[in-house]
Amino acid sequence: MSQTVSTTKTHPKLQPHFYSMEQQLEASTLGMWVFLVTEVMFFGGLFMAYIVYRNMYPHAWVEASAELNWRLGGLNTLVLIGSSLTMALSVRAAMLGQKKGQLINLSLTILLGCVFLVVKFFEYKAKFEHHLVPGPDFNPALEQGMQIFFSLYFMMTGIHAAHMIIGIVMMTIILVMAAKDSFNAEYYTPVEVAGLYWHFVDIVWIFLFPLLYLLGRHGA
Amino acid sequence: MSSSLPLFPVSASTVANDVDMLFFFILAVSAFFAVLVSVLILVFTFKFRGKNPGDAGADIHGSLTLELIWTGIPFILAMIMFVWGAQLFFTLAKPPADAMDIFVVGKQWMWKVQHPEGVREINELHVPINRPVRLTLGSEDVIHDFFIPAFRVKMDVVPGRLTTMWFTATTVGEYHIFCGQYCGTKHSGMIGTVVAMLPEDYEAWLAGGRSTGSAVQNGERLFTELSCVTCHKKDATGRGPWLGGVFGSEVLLSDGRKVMADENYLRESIMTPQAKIVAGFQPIMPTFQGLVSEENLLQLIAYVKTLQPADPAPAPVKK
Amino acid sequence: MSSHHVPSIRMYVSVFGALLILTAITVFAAGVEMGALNTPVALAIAVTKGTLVVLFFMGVRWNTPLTKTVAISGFIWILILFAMGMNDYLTRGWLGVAGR
Amino acid sequence: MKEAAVQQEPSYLEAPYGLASWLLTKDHKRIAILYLISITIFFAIGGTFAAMLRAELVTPQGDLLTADLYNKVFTLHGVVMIFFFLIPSIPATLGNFFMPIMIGAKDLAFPRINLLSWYIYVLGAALTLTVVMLGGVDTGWTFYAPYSSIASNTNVTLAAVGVFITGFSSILTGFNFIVTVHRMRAPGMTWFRLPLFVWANYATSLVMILGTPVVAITILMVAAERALHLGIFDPRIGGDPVLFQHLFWFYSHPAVYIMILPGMGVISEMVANVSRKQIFGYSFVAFSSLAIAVIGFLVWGHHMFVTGQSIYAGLVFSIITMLVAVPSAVKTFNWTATMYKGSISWDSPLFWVLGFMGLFLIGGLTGLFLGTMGLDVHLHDTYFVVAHFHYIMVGGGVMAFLGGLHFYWPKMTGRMYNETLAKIASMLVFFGFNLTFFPQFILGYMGMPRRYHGYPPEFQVLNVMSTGGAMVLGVGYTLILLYLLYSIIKGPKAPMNPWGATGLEWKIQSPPITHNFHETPVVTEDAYDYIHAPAPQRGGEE
Repeated sequence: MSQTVSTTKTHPKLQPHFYSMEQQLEASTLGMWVFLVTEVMFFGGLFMAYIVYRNMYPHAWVEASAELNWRLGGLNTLVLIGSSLTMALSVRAAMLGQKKGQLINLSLTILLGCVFLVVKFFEYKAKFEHHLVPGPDFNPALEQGMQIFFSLYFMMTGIHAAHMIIGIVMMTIILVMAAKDSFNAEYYTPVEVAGLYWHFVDIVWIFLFPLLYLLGRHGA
Repeated sequence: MSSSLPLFPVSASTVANDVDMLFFFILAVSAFFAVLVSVLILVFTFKFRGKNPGDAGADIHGSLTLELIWTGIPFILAMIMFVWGAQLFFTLAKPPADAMDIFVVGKQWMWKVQHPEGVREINELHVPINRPVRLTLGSEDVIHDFFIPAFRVKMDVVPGRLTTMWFTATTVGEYHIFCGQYCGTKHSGMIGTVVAMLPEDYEAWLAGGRSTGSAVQNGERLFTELSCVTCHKKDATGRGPWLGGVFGSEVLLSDGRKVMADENYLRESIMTPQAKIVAGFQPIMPTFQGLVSEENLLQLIAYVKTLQPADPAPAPVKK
Repeated sequence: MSSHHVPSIRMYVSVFGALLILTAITVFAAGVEMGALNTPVALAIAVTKGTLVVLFFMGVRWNTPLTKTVAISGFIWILILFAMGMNDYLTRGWLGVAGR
Repeated sequence: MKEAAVQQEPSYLEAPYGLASWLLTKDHKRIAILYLISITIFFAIGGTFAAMLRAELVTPQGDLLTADLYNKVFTLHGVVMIFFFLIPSIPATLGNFFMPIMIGAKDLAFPRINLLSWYIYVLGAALTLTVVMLGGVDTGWTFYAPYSSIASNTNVTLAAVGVFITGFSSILTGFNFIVTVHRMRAPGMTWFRLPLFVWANYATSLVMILGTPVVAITILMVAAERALHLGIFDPRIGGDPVLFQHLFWFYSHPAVYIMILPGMGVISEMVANVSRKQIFGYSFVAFSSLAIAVIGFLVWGHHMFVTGQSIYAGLVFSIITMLVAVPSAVKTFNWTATMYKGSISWDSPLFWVLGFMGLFLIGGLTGLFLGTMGLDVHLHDTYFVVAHFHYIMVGGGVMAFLGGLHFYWPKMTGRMYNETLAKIASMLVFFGFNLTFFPQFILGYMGMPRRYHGYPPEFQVLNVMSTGGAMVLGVGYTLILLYLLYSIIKGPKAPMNPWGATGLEWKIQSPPITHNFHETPVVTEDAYDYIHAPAPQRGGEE
C-alpha cells in the first residue's frame, strides 16, 4: 500500500472515507473489475450449458445455428466494436478533460448501442414468425436438441441485451453528467467505470457471435 | 428387528458388510480425533485457567514441525479413506456379468417393476437370494431414487436416461425400498418392499404371477409394431444399421467419434436418433419421443440386446 | 500513477481496425470446412479479440498487477467450471454401465 | 485521561437520530445493525418452520401436517435459513461492522452499495414472504430440476426470483469487502497483521463473488423454463437434469464455506482472546481459509455420486473433497494448540468457543463419511446428511455467530449482558443441539431418507429424541434473545475493552463514533499481541 495519510488539498468529489482521489479511483476501478468477474461467472453458467448441449447434440446445433441470420449477427458485431471504440475515446477525452470529445463520443456510443438493439429486435421478430421460439409454438418437425439451442440462444442474447439496456441507461446518465461539467482531468471515475462495463458487454458478444451464429456456415 | 430401539440397520446383501467395514473404520478414526481434541481442550481449559484477569499466556507463535505433522497425518488418513471408498464404489457400480435383469420404472409416486419373464409388480420387488440382480432404472417424470438400506445400495432414477444398480441379497426377509430423492407430494409414500426369497420360492412365485409376456417378447412385438424392422434389417439392405451385437460394443459414428453402446446409447438412439449417427448411415430416423413409454423402451432395449450379429465375422459397426 | 496513462487516438483506431479484421477472418473461417478444427479456430479468434479489448480498450495493459490478477482470475474460474463439469459429461459411458 | 474525552463524542447510535437517518444511512455499522435485525427476524421465521417439522416427525404417520404442507415447510425452512439467515449472518453483520474497523478504515469502500445490498436483501425477502402468503413453494431449497421446472405446481417462479435477487445482495457485500481489504487498510496494516477474522471474510467474499452468479443464472434458467417455456433442463426435449445439479452445486457447495468460514474467523479471534495468547500458527490459519475457499470450488460433485454422474468425475471430486478436509483439520489443531499454556479466561466467550469446537469437530469429521464414495451411496439423501450439515452450519456457523455476537455485543451496543445467563444459554444450545441432531446420524445410517413426511415406525424413538432436543434448543435461543434485548435497555454500560482484547476495534470507544476513528490509526504491531494487551476492564457498571 502506497497511500499517504496527509492529503494536501481535498477535492470536492472526494468521499470522506477515502484518503485521496487516487485511492478513490483505484478502489472504484478495482471494484468494477471484481464486479466484472462476477459477470463472467454469471455468463459462465450459460456457456457451461452451451458446451454440454453442443457436445450432446452436435448435429442439431449446426442445423439450428443455420436458422440464425449470421449477417445480422455480424453487423451487430461491427456495431458493438465500433461502440467500444467510441467508448474508449470518450474515456480518453475525460482523462484529458476535453468536454466536447466526451459528449460526441458518448452520444455515438449510445447511438450504436441503440442500433444494436434495433437489429436484435428484428432478429427476434423473425424467430417468432418462423416458430423457432421454444414452447408450445415451437416447430415440432425440428430435430431433438434444436429447441435447447434456441432456449439457450434466447437466454444468452436476452441477458446480453438486458446488459446493453442497462449500459445505455448508464451512458445516458454519464452524458448528462458530462454535459453539466461534472468531470475533469482529476475526477472522471464514473466514466472510466462505466466504460469498463461497456467493454465487457462487448466482449461477451464477441464470444456469442461465433458460438451461436457461425456454426451453420460449415458442415451443414 | 425385535428390539424396540434399533440402532443399526440389518445387513442383507453381499456388499453390506463391506460398506459397514468402511463405516467402522472412518468411525474409529473420527472417534479418535474427536476424543483427542475434546480431551485436550478440556484439559487446557482447566489446567491453564488464568489466575488474574490480565495475565498473558505463554509467548508461543507456532511450530512448523507440528503444523507439518497435523497436515500430514490427516492427509494420509483421508487418502486411505478415499482409496478404500473408491474401490468399494467401483464394486457397487459395476454389476457382475451373470446378473439377472430386472427393470424398474419410477413415476410419481410408485415403483413399477418388471421381471425378465414378464411378471410385473408395483412397489414390491421379489428377488432370489445369492444371485446377483441388476436393476435398470428409468423415470417417467422427475428424478427419483431407488434406495434399499438393508442392501446399502441406492441410485438416482433420472428422467431422460437410464441408470443401473445391482446387489446380491444374502438373507431371506423383507426390507424397505425408499425413494431417496425428493419427488413431490407423496415422496415419503413412494416406498415399497424388497422380498428376498430362496431361489426355489422365487421360481414358484414367478410361476404364480400373471405374466404378460417376457420383456424380450414384448420388445420384439414393439420392434415390429413401431416398424423398426422396416429399416433395421439383418441382411444389410435396410436404411438403418443392423442392431445385432451392437450392445456392449464400441460404435463408430459419422463424425469420427466412437461411443460405447450401453443402455443409454440405445435409449438415446430411439429418443434422439439424430444425436449420434452411425458411420455410413443417413440421419433419417424419426424420434420416438412421446411414442414409447419408459417401460416399452426397456423392453425394446431388452430385445435389441438379444439380437445376434448378422454374420460370424464382426459387423462393420462393431469394433 | 500508471493508470493515468493516456494512450493516443491512433492506437485506439488501430486496435479497432484489428478487431474488424479479426471479425472478417472469423466469418470467413467459419465458411471453410475444417472438421473438428472449426470451433477451436473460432474460439482462438474470439479470445484474441477479447484480449485486445481487455488490454487496450479497458486499459489493463497500463493498470496495476492486482487488476491484471483479477481480470485473469475470472477467466480461470470459468475454466474450472467448464473443466470439472465436462469431466462428468466426457467420461460418461467409459465404464460401460448405464448411468455410471 | 484521553479516554474520558473520547467518551464525550456521540456514538454512531446517537448521531443523528430518527428512522430516516437509519434507513438512508451509509454507515457500515448502522447497516450491520439493520442486517442484524433482519436476519434475527428470519431466524425466528426459519426456526418456527423447523419447530413445525420436528413436531410433525414425532409420530410416524404424518398426522399433524398434510404431506403438501410438510413439503412446503421444509422448503421454506431451507430457503429462509440458508439464503436469508446463514449466508448474510456473520459477513453482513459482524463482518460489516468490524471488518473496516479492524483494518483501520472509516467505512467500506462503497458505502452506498453497502446500503443497496441491504435493500436488495429486503426486496428478495419481501418476495419470499409473498411466496409464503401465496401458498408456499415445495421444491426443497435445492430447486432440483425437472421437479422445479416442470412438475411442481407451487410458486416456484416467484421464489426463484426472490432467491435470484437476494444473491445480488450477497455479491455486493462480497465485492465491497474485497475492495475494502485491498484498498482501505490503514498505514502499517500489512496483510500479515490482519486479524484472522478479516482473512476469513476476505476468503468468504471470494466465494461470494465467484460462486453466487452461477447459482443466480441457474435459478433464473429454472424461472425461465417455467415462465417463458424455454427448456434447458427439460428431459422431454432432450435436456439433462443433472446439468442443473452441476450448476447448482458449483455455488451451493462453496456456499457452505460462506456459512462456516466467517465463523472460523470469529472463533480465531475469540480463541486468542480467551487464551490471552498469540494465535498458534497465524499464517497457517490464514492460508487455510484461502485454501478452503479455493479448493472448495473443486468438490461440488460429491453431492452427485449417485445421481448419474460419471464414476470418473466422481473419483476426482472425491479425492479433492478429502483434500479439503485437511485445512479444516489444521485450523482445529491450531485452535487447540493456542489454548496450550494460555491464561484461560472463564468468561462467557469461552463457553461459545468450546461449544463451537465440539460441534464443528463432529460436523467436520462426519463429512469424511460422506466424501467417501462407497459409503456415500448408502448415506446420500438420508438423515445422516441432514445431521452433518446442521452440525456444520448450525453447530459451527450459528454457534460462532452467537459467540461473536456475545463477544462484540459490548462494542456494538455499548451495553453488557448478564454473564451467568449467557453461560447457561450457551450450554442449553450445546446440549439441545446435540440431542436434536446426534440421533439423526443414527437414523441416517439406518436408512431414513430426508424430506420424509411419514416414516416406518422403527424410527420413532430417535425422532422423538430429536424433537425433544429441538425444544431445548428453542428455549436456549429464546433466552439469548431475551437477555440481549434486556441488556440494551437495562444493561450496564460497557467499557472500551471488556475482554482485554487486542485489535483496533478495542481501542476505540464503545459504541464507536460514526467515522470509527478520530485520527487514522497507524499500525505498528502484529495481531494478537497479548503479551502487551490491556487487562479486561470490568468497572463499567453504573
